[in-house]
This record gives sequence, C-alpha cells and structure tokens, in this order.
Amino acid sequence: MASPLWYLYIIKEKIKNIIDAKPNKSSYIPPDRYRKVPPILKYPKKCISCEACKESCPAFAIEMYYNNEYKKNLPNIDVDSCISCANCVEACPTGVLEIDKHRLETEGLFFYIPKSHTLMIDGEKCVLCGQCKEVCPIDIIIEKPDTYFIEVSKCISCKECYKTCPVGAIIILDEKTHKEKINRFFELKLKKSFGELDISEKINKIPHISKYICIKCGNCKEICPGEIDLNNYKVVNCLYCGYCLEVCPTGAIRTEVKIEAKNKEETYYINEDQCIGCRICYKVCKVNAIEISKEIKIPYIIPDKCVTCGLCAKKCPVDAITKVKKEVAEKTVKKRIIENKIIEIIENDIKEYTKKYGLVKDYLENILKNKILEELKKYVMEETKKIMGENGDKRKNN
Amino acid sequence: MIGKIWNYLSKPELVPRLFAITLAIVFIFGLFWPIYKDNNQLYPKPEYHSQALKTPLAPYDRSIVKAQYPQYLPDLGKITSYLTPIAIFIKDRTLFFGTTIVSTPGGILDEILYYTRGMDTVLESSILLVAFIIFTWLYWNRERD
Amino acid sequence: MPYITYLGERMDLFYFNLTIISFIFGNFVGLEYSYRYPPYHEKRIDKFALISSILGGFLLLTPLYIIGAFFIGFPLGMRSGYGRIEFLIGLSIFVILYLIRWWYVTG
Amino acid sequence: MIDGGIFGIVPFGDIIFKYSMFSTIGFVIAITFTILVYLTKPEKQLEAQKFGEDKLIDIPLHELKNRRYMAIVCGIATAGAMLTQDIFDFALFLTLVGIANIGIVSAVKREHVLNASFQYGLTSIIATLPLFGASALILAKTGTLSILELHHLNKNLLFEKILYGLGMAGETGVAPYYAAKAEMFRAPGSPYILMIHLSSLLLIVRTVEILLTI
Amino acid sequence: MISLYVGLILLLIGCIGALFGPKVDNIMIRLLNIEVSAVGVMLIFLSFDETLALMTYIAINAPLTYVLVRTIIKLEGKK
Amino acid sequence: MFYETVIISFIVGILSLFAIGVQKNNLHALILTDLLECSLLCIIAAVGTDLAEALILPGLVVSMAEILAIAEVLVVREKVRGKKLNDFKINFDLEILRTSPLFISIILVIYGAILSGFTGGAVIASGLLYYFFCKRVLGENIINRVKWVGICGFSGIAWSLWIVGFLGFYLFPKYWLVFLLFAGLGLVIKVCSKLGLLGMAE
Amino acid sequence: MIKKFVRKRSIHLCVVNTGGCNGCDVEIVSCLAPRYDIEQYGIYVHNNPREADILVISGPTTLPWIDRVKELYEKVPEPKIVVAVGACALSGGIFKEGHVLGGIEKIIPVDVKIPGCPPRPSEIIEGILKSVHLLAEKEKRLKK
Amino acid sequence: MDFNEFFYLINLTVYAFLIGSLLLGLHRKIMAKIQLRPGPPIIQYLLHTLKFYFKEITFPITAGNPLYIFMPILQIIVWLSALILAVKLESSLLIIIGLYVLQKIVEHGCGLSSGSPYGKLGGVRSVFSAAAEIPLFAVVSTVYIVTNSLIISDIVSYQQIHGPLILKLPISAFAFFILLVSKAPNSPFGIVKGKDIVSGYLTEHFGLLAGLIYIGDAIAYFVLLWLFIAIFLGISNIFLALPFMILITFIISIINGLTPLLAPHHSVMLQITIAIVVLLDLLHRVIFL
Amino acid sequence: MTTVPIGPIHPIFKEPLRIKLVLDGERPIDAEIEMGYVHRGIEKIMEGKHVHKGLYLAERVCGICSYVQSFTFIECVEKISKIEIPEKAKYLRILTCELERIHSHLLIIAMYCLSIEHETLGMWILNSRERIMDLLEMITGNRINTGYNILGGVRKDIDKEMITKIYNVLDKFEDEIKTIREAFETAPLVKLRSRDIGILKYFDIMKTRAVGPVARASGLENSDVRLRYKYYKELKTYKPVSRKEGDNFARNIVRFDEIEICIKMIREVLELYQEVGGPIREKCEIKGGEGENRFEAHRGELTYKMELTNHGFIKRIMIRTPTTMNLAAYRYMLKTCPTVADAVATYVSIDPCISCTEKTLYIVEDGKIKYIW
Amino acid sequence: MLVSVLCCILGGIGVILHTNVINKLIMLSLMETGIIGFIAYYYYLDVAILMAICSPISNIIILLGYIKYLELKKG
Repeated sequence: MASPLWYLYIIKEKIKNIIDAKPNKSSYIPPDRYRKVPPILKYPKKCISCEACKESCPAFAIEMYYNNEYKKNLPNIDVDSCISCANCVEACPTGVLEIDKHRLETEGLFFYIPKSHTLMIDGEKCVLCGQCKEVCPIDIIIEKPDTYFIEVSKCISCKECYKTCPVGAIIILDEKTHKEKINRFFELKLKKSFGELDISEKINKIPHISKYICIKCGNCKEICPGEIDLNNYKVVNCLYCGYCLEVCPTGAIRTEVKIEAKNKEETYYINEDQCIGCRICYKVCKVNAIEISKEIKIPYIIPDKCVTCGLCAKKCPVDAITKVKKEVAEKTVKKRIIENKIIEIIENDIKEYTKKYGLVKDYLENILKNKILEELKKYVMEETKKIMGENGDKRKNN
Repeated sequence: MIGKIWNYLSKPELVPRLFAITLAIVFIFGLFWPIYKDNNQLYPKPEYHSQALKTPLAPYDRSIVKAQYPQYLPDLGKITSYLTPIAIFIKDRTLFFGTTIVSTPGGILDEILYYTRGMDTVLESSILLVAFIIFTWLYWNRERD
Repeated sequence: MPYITYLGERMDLFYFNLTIISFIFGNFVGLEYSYRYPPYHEKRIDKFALISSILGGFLLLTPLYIIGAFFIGFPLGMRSGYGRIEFLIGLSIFVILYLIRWWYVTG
Repeated sequence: MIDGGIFGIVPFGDIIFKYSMFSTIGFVIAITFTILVYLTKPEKQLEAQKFGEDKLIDIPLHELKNRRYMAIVCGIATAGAMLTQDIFDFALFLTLVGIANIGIVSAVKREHVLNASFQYGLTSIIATLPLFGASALILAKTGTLSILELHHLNKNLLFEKILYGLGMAGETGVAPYYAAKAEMFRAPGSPYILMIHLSSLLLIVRTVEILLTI
Repeated sequence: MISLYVGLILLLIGCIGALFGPKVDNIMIRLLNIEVSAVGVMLIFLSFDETLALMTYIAINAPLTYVLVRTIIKLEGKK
Repeated sequence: MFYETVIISFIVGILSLFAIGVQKNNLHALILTDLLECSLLCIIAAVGTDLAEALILPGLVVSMAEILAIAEVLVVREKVRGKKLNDFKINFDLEILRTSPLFISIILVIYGAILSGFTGGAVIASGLLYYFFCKRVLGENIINRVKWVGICGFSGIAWSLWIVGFLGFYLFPKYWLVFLLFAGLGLVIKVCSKLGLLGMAE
Repeated sequence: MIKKFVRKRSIHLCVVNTGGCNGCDVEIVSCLAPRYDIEQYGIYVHNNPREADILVISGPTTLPWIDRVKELYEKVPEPKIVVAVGACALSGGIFKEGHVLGGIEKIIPVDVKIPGCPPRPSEIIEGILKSVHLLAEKEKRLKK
Repeated sequence: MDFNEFFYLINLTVYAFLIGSLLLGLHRKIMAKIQLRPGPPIIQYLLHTLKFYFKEITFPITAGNPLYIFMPILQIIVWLSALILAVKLESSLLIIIGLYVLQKIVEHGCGLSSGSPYGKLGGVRSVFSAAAEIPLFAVVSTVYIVTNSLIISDIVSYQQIHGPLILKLPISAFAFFILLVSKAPNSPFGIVKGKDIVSGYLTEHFGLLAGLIYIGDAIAYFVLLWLFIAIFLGISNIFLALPFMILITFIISIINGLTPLLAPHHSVMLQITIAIVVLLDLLHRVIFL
Repeated sequence: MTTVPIGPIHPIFKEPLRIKLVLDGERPIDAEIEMGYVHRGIEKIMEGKHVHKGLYLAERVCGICSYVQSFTFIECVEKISKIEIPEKAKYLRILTCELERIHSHLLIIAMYCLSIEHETLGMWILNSRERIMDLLEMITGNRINTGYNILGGVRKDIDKEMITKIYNVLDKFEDEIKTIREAFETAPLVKLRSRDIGILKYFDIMKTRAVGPVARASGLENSDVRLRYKYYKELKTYKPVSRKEGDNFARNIVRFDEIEICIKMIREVLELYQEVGGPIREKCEIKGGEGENRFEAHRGELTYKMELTNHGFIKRIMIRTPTTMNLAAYRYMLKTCPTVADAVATYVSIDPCISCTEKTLYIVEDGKIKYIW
Repeated sequence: MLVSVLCCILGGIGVILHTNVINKLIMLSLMETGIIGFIAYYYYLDVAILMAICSPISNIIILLGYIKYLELKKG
C-alpha cells in the first residue's frame, strides 16, 4: 500500500502537468535539423546528370528520368525507398539536392563518396591520352608518369571518363559482379578447404598482377594452390589452374594485356601537306601506331593500330592530325605503307650487303690492329721494367 | 520473500500435503472443542449387545422407530414389518443369524437405506459406478496412444 | 436534475436516460467537430463550443434540459486540448444558476 | 433470510429437495449447462510442439464419449446438490462431483493432467474425512441431519462448520488448494472442463448458503 | 465394552505402527500395519453393534486390499 | 464411549494427516489415505445409532471407489511418464489356488445372494474376485474385453433397475414391495459385477 | 451514420514487424508516450489481430513472414485496412537485395503508406488518422 | 408482467449500460491523466462497444460451438438478471454473488471454447481467480452475522437505522472494494486479461461477440458499484448513488493506475490473504458477539 | 506439458520472435526460441558493398542501438585503414553514443514496466525518454537511424546554443529520472513482480557468456568493454556499475545506474569538446586488410569483424551481437520464473534485440533436431 | 473372551514389530482369529462365518502380492 502513497506524492508535485497534458505544437511540426524524406531537387538547372546521387544511394531509391522542361536527365527520388541517409546530397558535385539545411551546413567538408560502380584506370592499358582528365566534371583525375589515376574517394562515378576512354583502360568495378565474384570465391574456397578443388592446367602462361587496378581483396591469394605475393604483385609459384582469374573482381590478375581501340570506325590521319616532320606525335604515341614514312620522312598513322586516343592530334604543333573515317585513312595511308614496305625490303637488302662488306673489312682491320698493339706492349713492358727496378731498389733501401 | 512463498504454494504436488496439514491443525483444535453426543437421536439403537440370544433378529429387533419427518412414518412401517420367505425360514431355525435376516430386503437398516436415505444409496452406487468406469476406461485404454 | 422529483420514479428514469443519450450525442458531435482542427493544441476559444456550452448551461435548468444536455455535451466531447475552458464556463453557469435558484426557492 | 423465499419441496424420505429462489436458479443453471455440454462439440486446439510444427489436437471419439458421460453425471450431481436439504447427502453429492471431475480429465492421456488429477483425487479423498466427519459430529450433537431442522436449532456448531467448509474447500479446490484443480483445467475439451468449473463454483456458493443456514 | 477398548488400542497401534513402525519405508510392511487399524475398526463396529456395516467392511476389505496390492506391484520394484 | 472413540479417531486422523503431509512418495500417500478412512469410519460409527450405520456404508464405498479410481490414475500417470511398469507373470503353483476358489466363491455367492443389497453385493464380489484372481494367477484368461464391457453394461442395467426401484417408492407407494425387491436385486447385481471384475484386472 | 462515426473514432491496431530493424517499432512505441499519446484519438495498440481494425506493418517481409502475414490478414475481421510504415514495408528499403520479399504490397493490399526511415511518431499518427476515413468507407467498397 | 414494469426494466438496462460505459470511459481517462497524457474521450468505451457490435463476425475453425456463441450471451443474461435481481427486486445477496461467480464461467468458457492457447491460459487463470472469491463469501457471511439477513432491502433498511455498514465492517468493505478493483479494467488483479496472454479469454472472441461481452462488462460494473453502495453505504436509489459511483471510480482508477499487474499466483494469494483477514474478522464476530 | 507459443506478434514483444514455452502448469520449464523471422541476410547484403553503404546497413542491424552499430562499424573500418579522426568528431561520437545508451536503457525499462503492466511508470519513462530523443534529433538530425557517422568524422557539428540546450535538458532529465528511479525502487508491487525472478547466477554467466547489463547485474563487473576502449580511458567520470542479485530488478537498477553515469559522462565530454578545436571530418583513404572492433553496445559487447579491400569494399563481415549470448542465458533464468507472465517479463528484462540476432542454426542429426545458438 | 483380547493385542503388536512380511501375515491371521472370537462371543455367527471365509482371501492376496513383489525386487 505504500506504493500508491508514494506515487500520490509524486503526482501531487506534477499536478500541473497532469491538468495540462495535451499535445504540443512543437512535437508535431518537425524541427529544422530533421532530414526530410525524400531530398528535394532544389536547383535542377545546375544538374549535370552525372548520376552521382543514383550511385551513392544505398537503397536504390534514385532513378534518372528524362525531363522535358530542362531537356536533360534528372534524378527522380522514390519516396518509398528513401532512407534519408543524405548520401546523395553530399555526393552531388554541383549541390543540386538538398535535405533541409544539410548541404548548406556541410558544404566544403570532405566526404568519401560511395558508389556502386567504382572506376579505376588500368595503367597497363592506359595510353596517357588525358581525355578522361578533360571530361571529368569534378577534376579528380591526376596525371602520373606512367598512367592516369582516379581519386576514388571523390569520384562520383559519372562514367564520363569511361565513355571517352578510347582503349577501355577504365575498369568499372560493379557491385553486382563484385558480389558474384565473392560468391564464386567462397564456393571455391569451401571446395578448397574440403580438398575437392580440381587442380589441372587450364592456362598456359603465368598470370601477372596489375598493380594499378588490384584492390587487394586477396581472393586470388586465398584461392591459389601455389603462392601469390600480393604486396609485391607477384605470382611466386604457379600451378596453372586459373582459379585466380575466375575470382578476381577487377581482372587485375591476367595472362596478357591487349590494348584495343573502342572506336573502330574512325582513326586519325596526318595531313602530309601540313606536317612539318617534328615527330612529336611519333614520340607520344603509346601503342606504336605511328610510323615514319621512309620516303618522305613524315609520320603516318596505321589505322589498324590506332586507338583514336587523339594524343598525337593534341600534341601536334601545326594541327596536321585530324580524325577521319577509317576507310578514307586507309586509302591514303595504304600508299605509304606499301612504299614503306618496299623501301624496307630494299633497305634490308642493302643492309645485308653492307654487312658482308663490313665483315671483311673489319677482319683486316682487326689483324692490323692486333699487330700494332703487340709492338706497343713490348715497348711499354721494357720501359716499365726499367722504372720499376729503380723504384724497387729505393724501396729496399728505405 | 512473500512472493516466493506464494509461488511455492502453486505446485499441484503440494496441494494434498498442504490440505492435510491444515486439516490436521484444525483437528488439533477439535480436540479441545466440546464434543458430545445428544441423546435425542434419530433411529436409536437399544443398549449394545443386549439383544444377543434373546431374539433371532439379534441386534436389529426394533419396536420403535424415530424418523426425521414423522409424516412419512406410515410408509416406513410397511417395510420394517416385512420379512422375505428366506428370512422367515432362517429366523425359524436359529438365533444367531440376525444380521443375515435383516440384511435381506425388509430389515430396519434396509428401511433406512432404501426408503428414508435412498438418495444416499443412489449416490453411493453412482460413485462406485463412476469410479469403476474411470478404472475400466483407463485399464482398457492404457495401451492406446 | 431538477425535474426528476416532479414525475413518478419510473418516468424519471426514462427522461434521465433520454438526457444521457442526448449528452452522449453531444459528445459524438463535439468529437467529430473537433477533428477538423490539427492534432496539437492552439490556444484559442472555439465560438461554436462556447455558444453551445453557455446555451447548454442555461437550458439545463429549463424543461428543455434534454437539449441542454446535448449542448453541454458538445464541448466536453471535443478531443483533448479543445473545449475544456468552454465546458468549464458552461458548467459554472449551470452551477451558479442552480445555486441561485436553490437559494431563491429555499430562502 | 438467505435464499429469498421457498417455492416448494420434494421429499425423498428423510432427504428433502427444496426449491427456493436460490436453489432453483442454481438448479436451472446446472441443468442448462448439462444440456449445453451434451450439445457442444469440443474445440480443436492448435498446439505448438517443441521442435516442430504446430499440431491440431482433436479429441478422439472413444475419449469424447466417456468424458461427455462423466460431464453429464457431474452436471446432474451439481443440479442435485443445489436442491438437497441434507448435510450428508450434500457431502455425497460433493464427492460424486469430485470423482466425476477426476473422470472427466483422467481420460486425457497427458502427464501433467494425470498428475494433477491424481493430486486432486488425493485431496478429495482426504476431504471426505472432514466432510463426513463433520456431518457425523453434527448428527451426534444435534441428532439430525436435515438443514431445515438445523436452521431452527440454536447450537454452537462452529468447529463442525469450519470442518465442513474445509472439506468443501478441498473437494472443490478453493483458493489455497487451487493448484491441482487449476492444472486439471489445462486438459483439452472445453465443455467438459467447463462443467468441472461450473460445478465447483455452484457448490461453493451452495456450501456457503448451507453454512450460513445451519 | 472391552471390545471397544481393544479396537481403539488396535486402531491406535496400527496407526502408530504404520507411521513410525520398524521399516515402514517398505510399502508392503506399511500396508500390513494399516491392516491392524482396519481390524481395530472392525472391533469398533462390533462394539457399537453395527454388524451389517461390519459385514460390509469385511467383504469390502478383500477388493480394497487387492486394489492396493495391485498398485504396489505395478509401481514398486523397478524404477 | 462416544467421546473416547471420537478422540482416538481424531488422533489417528491427525497423525495420518501429518504423515500424508510429510511423506514424499505418492504411493505411500495413497496407502495412508486408507488409514484416514479408518478414522473417518470410526467417527461415524461412534454415533452408534441405526442412522449412523446407514451412513457408514456410503462412507465405506466412497473411500473404496475413490481409492480404486485414484490408484488407476496413478498407474496410468507412471505409464505416461515413460516408466516401465512391472508386467511380467509368474506361474504360481500353489495347492490352495486350485482347490479353494470354486468352493469359497460358491459359498460366498450363495450367501451374498441371501443377504442381497449392498452387503450381499460386496460379499459376492469378494467371492468372485477371489475366483477370478486365482484363475488369472494360474494363467487362465477367462474374460476378454468384450465380455468385460458386456458385464459392465449388464451392471448398468441393474443400476437403472435400482433407480427405478428407488423412484418407485415415492411415485407408487402401493407397490412398495416390488420396488423393494427391484432395489435389492439391482444393487446386488451391480455391486457384485463391478467389484468382482476387479479380480480380472492384471 | 453512427456506424461510420463509430468506426472512425474507435480503432484497434495490430503492429506487425515483418522483419524490420525495430526503428519503426520504436517510433510506434513512442506514439504511446504521453507526448504523442495515440490513445487520445481513440486508437489502441494491442497486438491482437482478432480485435484489430488496422494492421500496421513495418519491415521488409522476410521469407518466413510471407505465409504468416497472409494468415494474419485473413484473421483480421472486416472492415480492415493495412498501413505500411517505413521504407522497408513500402518497397523493401535498404534490404532489397537480402532474403526479403521487399514491400508488403506484393502480398496484401496496402491502403496507406507512411514513408520515412523511420517516420516520426507524428507522421505515423497523421497517417493512421488519415486512414480512418478509409476504414469507415470500406464497407461500401466491399459491397461493390 | 404489465407494460409499465417492462418499460421500467428496459429503461433500467439502458441506464445501467450507459452509466457503466461512461464510468469505464472516465476510469480510462483518469488513468491517462495520471500517466501525464491527454487520454481518450470519456465516451471511448461506448465507442469501442458499438464498433465491436458493428464488426464482422466469423467463427474460428478451432472453436467449439455452440458453447463459443453461448458464452457472450450468457454474459449478458447473467448481468441482466443480476441487475434485475439486485436493483429492481433487491433480492438475496447470495444469489447475486452466485451470479457474479457465474461470470467466471463466462471467462472460462470463452477462453476454453475458442481453442486458442492464450484463451486457454486466460481461462485457467480465471479458474485461479475464481478460487479467490472467498473474500466475497466471507463478506457475505459477515454481513449476515451483523444484519441477520441477506436480502438487500433488509440490509438497506438496517443501515437506515444503524448507520452505514462501512463503519461497522471496515474490513469487509475493504474486501468488497478489492473485488470492485479486480473487476475494473487494468487492475492489478486482472490476470485474466494480462498482456502476456494477448487478450486473455477474449483473444478469439471478436466482432459482435466481443461487443456483447463489453455490454455485459459495463452493466456488471454498474451493478457491482451499486451493490457496494447499497450494502456498505446504505443508498439504494440509483440516482443518489451516481455521485458515489463517480467517486469510487475515481479512487479505483487511481489505484489501478499506480499498481502493476500481479503475477497470477500472487494475485490469487493476495486475495486469499485478504480473505483470511476477513475470515478472522468473521470468526471474531461469531465468537464474541 | 503444454507448449504455449508466444509470438511472433504479441502485445509485449516489439519484435517478431517465437518463444515456445514448455509449461508445467503455469510454470515454464523449458523454452525453445524459434528465430528467423527477422533474417534479412544483412551480412550477405553487405558483402561486396562499399563501406559507406554498408554503414547504413549496419545502422539498420538494429533500430534501437543503431548508432552504436554504425559507430562500431566505422571504428572498425578506421582501425583497419589506420585513420585518425579529429578530436572534435571523437567527442561528438561519444556524446551521441551515450545519449543513445540512455534512450535505449529508458526504452527497455519502460518496456519492462509495460510488460508487468505498470502502465503509469512506463509512460512516465517514455515521457522522459522523449527529451533524450529531442537531443538526439537536435545533434544528429534524426531520432532513430541517425546516419551521423561518416568515414573520418561525423556529419554535423554542434554549436554553442545546442550545448547550452543539452545542459538544460540534462538537468531537467536528471531530476525526472531520479524520481522515477525512486518510484521504481520503492514500489512494493513492482518489487514483488521483479525481485527474485529470472535469476542468473554468477556461474551461469560462464556457461552462457552473458554480456552487458545482464552480466553486470549478476556481479560480473568487468564485462564492460568500455573499460578497455581507447576513448573511455580518458574520461574520469566513467566507471562500471554492477550488482550481485542477478534478478530482473537488479538488471533494471543497473540500467538506471548506467543512465546516471552516462549523464555525468555527457557533461564531461561536452566540457572536453569545448576545449578542442579543429574540423569534424578528415580526409581519408581506405586501405585493405582485416580487423575487428569491439565495443560495449547498450545490451553488451558488440563485435564487428571484417575484411576490407582497397577503395573500401567489404569482402567479408561478421557481426556478433550481444543478444545472442543473452538469449542463451534466458533459459537459465527460466528456472526461477514461476509463471508465464514472469517468463515474458524476464524475456523483456534481458533487453533482447532480435533483429540483431538471426544466427540460429538448425542441425539435423539422425532425424532429431539439435539446435545451436 | 480373554483369549480373543490376547490374540488381538499380541497379534497387533506382532504385526507391527515383525519386519518379515510372512511373519507379519501370520500375526495378522492370529489377530483375525481374535476378532472371530470376539464376534462369536457376541453370538453373531453369520458375521463370524463371513469373516472366517473372507480374511484368508485378503491374506492370500497379500501373500501372492508379496511373492511377486519379491520376485520383482530380485529381477
């Protein structure tokens, strides 16, 4: 019975609260810092349709739709799925989206932007054309001596670079494929731990690891029956089973690298009339698609090898390099190629001839030389003995 | 603490014991309670063992019967005065078979049993019946399930 | 209830029941009415409720007390946060009038 | 005045059945429920099994018949107990109800039910001692067993009343001794179980009436 | 009269024997000790001249004993 | 005389109640209730009138019937609990089991028939019980389930006969004799068949 | 008329968490709290489907729930409506890829949706209060 | 029965139902106020009743008919007859207590006939609490000892001479008050409807049947309050009893608001403890008076 | 033995779970806990996801202790990639974490009060809890599932006004919680319902590995991981609390004690926060590797174990939540639960979070099902 | 009479004090003999006859039961 008395005592103190118990306005109207569902498209004009918001959404709530008013794709946020995490707001490079005041308050702060498609540049394939850097809307692609590099933490995965890259050096690590690979990996690992993994030779070459795109997930290392040193990106001991290729999510472990042009219909063409023969393009080209005509000493581009990276065109001081259809280029370049081949054959013949001539000549010269040298040696020996003898006496005396 | 005791009391195994002990305590009080017999009883017996060798209906030869409700006495008398032929046969032969004679339909006890306290007998045999049905059912259905 | 003693006890019950039912109906209507407002409380006095409450307070002392119960039930039935002051006004009017009458009749 | 007026009596020798307002209501209720129990089919129970799917438990026919019979006996006995005006007879009715209760649940082959019914049975056997003992003591003290007669006699029967009440408590499973009986109620088959409960409740009320009367 | 006292003594002896007698943990012994009480009851019946009840008691004693013995045999022994 | 008996039976009752309260085994409790019944019977008997004698019989039967039912409940409970019950047979080959039962049971049946009523039923029952018991112990199985149920049904009819007899007293007081015989006959058949069948139970 | 009115003002809820993260459930508990006090609108939260008028569902319907939710829906007597609370119940939310059905709408008809992860208690109350009118009109729809 | 009488009975029933449900609504409102929240309007109980009354009804497959349907009807029958016997006829108290006890049968029957495990637990708990009705009987006995009658009109007239019984029998009045508490919703003794077993015996009763039970509960609350007022305060007029009813509802709701639900055994044994106290009081009165 | 299923929807449970109580009468003797109703495969979803998306998934492992989950997750990532977060962010994290601890404890005490049907006390506690929810909303921007953490810091900063408001609210809250606590401790009927019920003995902790307040209520003071956590070592006001009874009452009182300490800690953290300056986020880069992080969630020890790749992809993750162990302890507590109502109350008092715990495995052996927690 | 008393008392004490069941049975029958004597002393011969017939029956039942009991205890 003491309990009700105690409570009554408390109630007596709260009597005002009891009488005044009624709903409060403030609890029904949400305060400012509440993140509203969904985020709103505050400045649709600014939108660059980069899909950063879509990529960053963990709940797949954002889809891009074509908007007739603004004539571009705009994000459409699904209210049902939105979890108000504000990833899209922070990921948006142009500040289009807004939840309440969140963007205003956090502007300029660093944010590690998540995405479902991670882009990476494969240094072994990169032709250093720099197109990716040009198209990147937020300038996060950095040039390094041997490759270009995407700063993953800031990348918004708009895939512009991927679209422009002429050789497909940009690799997209998809969440889905990643998951599939991991699943496959676990499957295989389970087999391995039970000793049921079938090890037979499936590949004929020792694979190598590209350090540019390896994400160090360790799938290959764990599945490998031999030995892989991930820190130095080296395959130490290989049994040619090929499982590492199967489980690598990025394809960083591979047997061969093949640089192929994406654009096979167009190619670059050097206008011979304008060319000044500086050969910068020849130096710049990474895929060795530029050769120098032996006839006129002016470079030309082989269409089959050209990956249309446009680096040569960019570097050309006189703008002699232009993009043309492949057939057109082939026609003109054919002549040069045939010429080059003929000249090459002739040159080779000449070279052989001169080689033989040179050999005889050398032989004679060598004999002469040897004799002179022997004479000289004898003389020198005698002289030195004299000097050495005097010196040796002195030393003995000392 | 008190809650524990209360919870402890709720075991079915405890119920008969608890009941027995409570009852025992009450009975101990009963030892000091004035217990006496009123001499104005219904259906009184004569003095014990006084009828031996005097009458063939040995302990059950009654002349007066004092019933609960006197208005039903006439019906009662009919049964008391009646003896079956077997009873008469035995009565003529011996003095020592009074109980047997009385027990056949017609004795004073049967009058009490069948007439005045008939409901008791109905219930008593019903109890036996029910108990026997329980027994039978359990006995024959032991193997089921 | 002032009129109860006039009638026989049995008929009293009937009219009393009617009063309760009309009171409950007043509650119903008040509840329905108050749902037109937002759920939180705003400090303002509702005109309808005030009028009906005062009306009810007056009517309860007349032979129309059944309707009076309806009117005084109206503010009471409004959902929490609404209609309390109005009801209290009506009730106090009723109590004051009743006391005045009682005082007038007895002394 | 306790039971609000007498309508009539039915004599069975020394044992008299009385129809008062109280006993008639009790009688009617008991009989109504007996009929209802006869008509009602037992419920099916969805019971969860440890480590397994839920199971729909049904009462098999042979069990049903037996239990229904017992329930009817119990109902009739309750109805009779409502009317009787003899202490000993009432005690016998109580015992009959008690054993019929055991019969209703003991047909269920579950351990806890059987255990409870055993404990309850033990209690009810023990309870016959105070019940019959108290009525014998009352008989000795007053020379009569009829409640109608006892109503007029003014004798101090406190101890006997307490004994009688305790006997009733044991037989019907009133509060401190409720556990065994309550466990019995966990058996499936609602109408029959209901009969147990009904009988015990009515008997308690009736006992109180008797104890107040004598 | 003496039969009553003998009966009472037997009743009491049987009761005490059944409760505290030697080796009453053994259920058969307890059962037999209770028989003593039963005999005491018989004597009490006899001394109150209740021969019919006595007769019934004697006759009932056999089934009762049978029931108890049967239960004991079923339940005792192996555990 | 009354006082001593009541006090002694009180003491016996108290002792046995305490024993029930203290004991730990259910079987012992069951046995001890038998002792309780002794005390109960003594209290009733102490009144010493014919009415008391009439009251003893129900008390006796009630105790017996309840013990019968409860014992079986206990047995089934142990069975359901998963304990193995002792269920094997020994062949007793005692002389007395072969010769006596027929004789004794015939005497008891005849005597019980003379007695009639409840007492007679009990007497016949003990005779039948002994007979069946001996037969069963010797390995002769006389009664199967069908017969058992048949006898039960028969006893049920006898019981209804007894009810008819009982009601007859009050409805038709003129024909009291017929109903009296009805009652006696019904009761004797009922009780003897019921209790006698017990002998068959293993 | 009275029927309609009564149905609007007396509501029993049955809250079913079909495998959500508890966030919505905690907010529903907050609705009970004195500040929001859902009971003042005549709404009682008692998780008994037999009594319920409104089935409040939160969570992305995990696989064991599919059959059970259907059963539950059957159990609720007419007129009944379903309110889905939170992103998970509406579309599967963040758990779309997991072992979930994603969206309760695929199994049973949903009348009112309350988005948010989790929605505020005031939003939940608002949503339920809006659904009340549907409840009153449900019978007509059923007849049609 | 002439028309006038019949009309009066109908009026009485309506009165009891309306007042009972309004009081129950008030009860909930006061509890809510103690909990620092606005709480439902006081007609809420009425609204619930009406809503359930209009709700669709189907029979669960597990239910054992016709017991399942009969039970709510019985609830109404029980309380209507209690109303008539108590308020109208002012008949024996024991009969009303008997009818009250029958209420337990309703709970039990509802719980068991539905076939739901929760209902069953609720039913069994109602058996527990039915076993705890001893205080009631003790109260009845005490009243009988003092007034020498159990007819309510006699008790009331006794009180008009000797003053209210609550002063003479405070312990019994307390025990009866505990009964009122246990009958009110959200009470510490409400183990039958405990939250841990969903809705207790009402788990599978819904729609119309639940509505009937609600109506019965409202009438029951009225009758019990009236009984308390009539027996212990000596006021049998239903109008004059109204302020006392409101007062008692107030006290009950404060008590219910401030106590948790007791565990089943505790609830039963607490009532038994009260019963023992009242029985001791009774014993004392029997021996010394 | 009857078996009563409790759940998956039940008035007292807020989470779907099916407890099959094996009852001997009203007394529960054994319990089977049937799980899988909340099995969303959260760890599987996380695999192959970016850390930043996994963070939100981790938050939604459980809605009540969402912040602690994300806290532990992000700390684990930072531990693996060796990111040092700025001081300010550190204090903000502790602040939010402790606020959430208060809210969680209050919630569970309220649920306990509701489960013993003491509505009033439960409502009062819920009312006080709303203050804490306000603070949480003010600091993080959301009431539940805050999304406050990001890699290398927190999302938002707090300003002076907020700090003063926090102080004010805490003062009021402290008063309220004191009265409520007193009410809880002194009420005899509450004691009757919770004392000596659901006792977990000290030795049983070893068998079941109970953690958190459950273990601390049984006398295992050292089960608090915060004792060994880097942030908390600096704080002076922090000290673990423990009790020895191990019953429902002790568990709730331990929670009350912890709330008091939390309030003190929040004050200290705020003071420390005002002293330091700097940014709230830092630039960072995720490196691959393996690692684990343990932290004291409101319910007990929470462990995240994960393997990351470069650029922040989760390769594998293992979440070990406290309820897993505490539920195992539930079966030991059942021995001292006399009724179903007590069993349910005891279940609530261990503060279960089923959405954390979905790791029940059924293993069939020789046709019989054996189960493993 | 005296003989019967002696038989009864001695038998009763004997039954209690003996621990072997067979001995107990013997003492029991001694006691029963005493009772038969008592009954005969009051000249209720029919009861005595019945007693004489019925008491062996229960004795035999107990005896056989005990034998079986012993066998069970052994095996």
